[in-house]
Amino acid sequence: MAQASEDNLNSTDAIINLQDAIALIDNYPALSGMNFRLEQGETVHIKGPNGAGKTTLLSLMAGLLPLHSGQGQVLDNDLSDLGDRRRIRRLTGLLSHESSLYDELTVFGNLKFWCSANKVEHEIIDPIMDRLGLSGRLRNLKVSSLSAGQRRRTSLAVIVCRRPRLWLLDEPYSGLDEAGQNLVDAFVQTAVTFGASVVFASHDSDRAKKLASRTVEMQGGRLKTQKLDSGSHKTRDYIPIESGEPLPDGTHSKGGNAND
Amino acid sequence: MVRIVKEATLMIRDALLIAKKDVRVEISSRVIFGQVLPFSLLILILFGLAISSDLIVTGDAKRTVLEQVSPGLFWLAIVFSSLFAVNRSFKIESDNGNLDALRMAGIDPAAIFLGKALAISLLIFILDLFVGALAVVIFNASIIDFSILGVTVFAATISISMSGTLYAGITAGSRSKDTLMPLLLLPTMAPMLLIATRSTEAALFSEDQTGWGWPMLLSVLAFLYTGIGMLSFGALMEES
Amino acid sequence: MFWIYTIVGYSAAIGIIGLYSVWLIMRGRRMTRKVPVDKRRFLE
Amino acid sequence: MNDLRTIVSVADESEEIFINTDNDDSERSGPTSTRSKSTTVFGFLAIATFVPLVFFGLLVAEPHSEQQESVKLMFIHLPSVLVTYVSFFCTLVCSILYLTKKSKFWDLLAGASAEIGVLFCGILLLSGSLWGKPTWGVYWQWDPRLTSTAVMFVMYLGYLAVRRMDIAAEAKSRRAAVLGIVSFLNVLIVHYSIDWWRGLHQGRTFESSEIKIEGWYLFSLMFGMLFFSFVAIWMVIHKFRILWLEYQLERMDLELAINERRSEVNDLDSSIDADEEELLFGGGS
Repeated sequence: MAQASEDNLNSTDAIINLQDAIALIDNYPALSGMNFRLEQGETVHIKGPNGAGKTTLLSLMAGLLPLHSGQGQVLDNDLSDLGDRRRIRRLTGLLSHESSLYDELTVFGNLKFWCSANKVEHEIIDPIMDRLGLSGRLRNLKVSSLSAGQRRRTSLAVIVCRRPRLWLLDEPYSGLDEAGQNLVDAFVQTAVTFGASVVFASHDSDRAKKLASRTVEMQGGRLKTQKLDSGSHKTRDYIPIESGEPLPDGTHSKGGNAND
Repeated sequence: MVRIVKEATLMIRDALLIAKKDVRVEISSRVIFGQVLPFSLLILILFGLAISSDLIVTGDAKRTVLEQVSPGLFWLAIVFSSLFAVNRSFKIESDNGNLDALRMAGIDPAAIFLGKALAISLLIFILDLFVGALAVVIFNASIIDFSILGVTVFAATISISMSGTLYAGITAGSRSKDTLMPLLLLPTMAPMLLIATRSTEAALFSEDQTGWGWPMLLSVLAFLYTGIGMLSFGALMEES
Repeated sequence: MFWIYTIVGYSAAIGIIGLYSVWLIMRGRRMTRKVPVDKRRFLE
Repeated sequence: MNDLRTIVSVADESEEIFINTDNDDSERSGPTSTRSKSTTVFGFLAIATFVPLVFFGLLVAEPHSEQQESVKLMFIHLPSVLVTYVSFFCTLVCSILYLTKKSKFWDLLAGASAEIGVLFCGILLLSGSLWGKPTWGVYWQWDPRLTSTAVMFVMYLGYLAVRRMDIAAEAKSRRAAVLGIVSFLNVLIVHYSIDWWRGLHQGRTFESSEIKIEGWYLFSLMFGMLFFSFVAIWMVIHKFRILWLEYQLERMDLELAINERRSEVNDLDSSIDADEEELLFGGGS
């Protein structure tokens, strides 16, 4: 790990560097050789069709998944090392499609628990709840009785409380109303000015385009290197260059099972 | 050295945090007390229906069959209920992907294990009290030695919940966990059931001259499973 | 009449061992055919 | 890649027996079964010890004064005890080695020996209760050994079920390894707790009817031990190879899946043409 991180520091200040990363979800190669680089302070929008591997990519970068093969560094930590992955998790905020909330606890109870679990002072909770419109009536309501959008905002509040260096947001706008979506944008932009970097996956292209400094398109578990003509449905005739390309020998697919 | 102490206190702090949270979830949802407790009381009553209440003579004492086997029935009821308690405890973590969130928070797997197991222990301990009270009433049992009974109930509850949490960790994330977990857990609980039953018999009938032997053995098991669980939970929780 | 138990025991044991062995051989053959030649050499 | 190298190096060191499949088949076509020189030898040895086991055990050995013919069950009962415990102990050792060395070799060997252990545990229980009926008058005694064996049987059935669990392969191997260790500990706990329980109340069942193992008994028992050991070794090697082939197949499938995944094209056509309109929304005939 030490060596990898030194190389990293010397060469660039990349926050994330993935090379030919393959990651499995229940033995299925959800990521099939992903290359990705994220510089400090960037806001990158990941787009792609359903099942392109966006969620897996975010989990991998959060340190929750092991690499099956390939290389990856996140925040100067190596993804193929378990101890490093644990460090990555603490520095990263992942807003996944699941709420990560306890349905039976109140909004405030959930925030209090997650702040304690993340070793964050409780003073931060109230201002964040205010800011996300969770104070007042909602504060002492059970999460199970919240609407999808309110839940989403509570999950977001947990991420904000953690003050992560790297924000990983999976469909941050889903279920949110116009105001909520604007709020997400505002949080992301402010976090970036305070030195955070952001990767988010979204199908809301218009909104994402405004927020993101760069857009990356995924397909089949890796980068879609060549862009299709927009608005064309005739993708059936289109064969991407990669598909005919043989696997580079012994690099990804023959890599045995992932041992750390 | 200082680092180890620091990590240990942090671990215990996290464990207590998780345990407190689980208890709070239970207070708010009342699944254990609203559903599992009535279930275990019902098991006792069904045992009463299924087993004859003829008088039998053991040694110089004359008891009903039901009274004679009441310690075993009590612990059977607790063992079955504990399956539900363990299941419930892990369901609240898996429902919304909270286990991943706990890992994201950098909580030591040993702390997750200890926290879940402590909360389950507390809940099963309260089940013990209610089920035990009903057993005393309907099986007409009389307690002779309260201290042995107390230690027995405490140690048995700890070992049941520790082993339960360990096996829930082994099957976590699998779609077949609801059926697989009891298959793994019940044979493991066989010695606990046996020892706890003997020990309770000693407290109830005090014919057994072993006295403190059984509760001590049970305490050893409780420590053993706590240790195994804390050591192995890291391997079980990672990248499931 | 005790020999009945012996005969039943022996035939059961031998039956179980025999059936399992046959199953192992059959399955081994089937699996070996499924795997390309260069991967058939075990642990190579 | 690394993993593979570890497997080979580990294999080179200790487990020569598992690797060499120098069949009669030509080099080009490769082996067509999991047979090899070593398994042929073990198979031959098994048959060679089976014949004297049946001959001496069933025909030559004289019936016991009390138990008569049923005493001859001993020649399959005691060997299956040995094989069962050795298999489960092997699972324990392999599980520990898997957790330390992280090589798939040990994981597969643990799985293979556990399955053979369960098989012989079944034979053990069966022959035990068949022996029990004429000896004790009942098929089942609540004897510590019987009870703990039954619990052990179920416990390792659970272990095998965990090995078939539907989670990520590596996590599954790791959990199976933990379970392989804990299960063996449990066997000890179950055994000693029941032993102590019965020990306090009554003498051991087996000691009441002492059988002197000597002469033809000893001779037959020796062949029983040899036969069961050779068969078990033969089975473990074959089972291991099957598991190994399954593992190879899994990896090939994964390679294929990665290739397929890479060539995935987003070809969802979002326009609905006239034919489809009729098919999807046309309603009745």
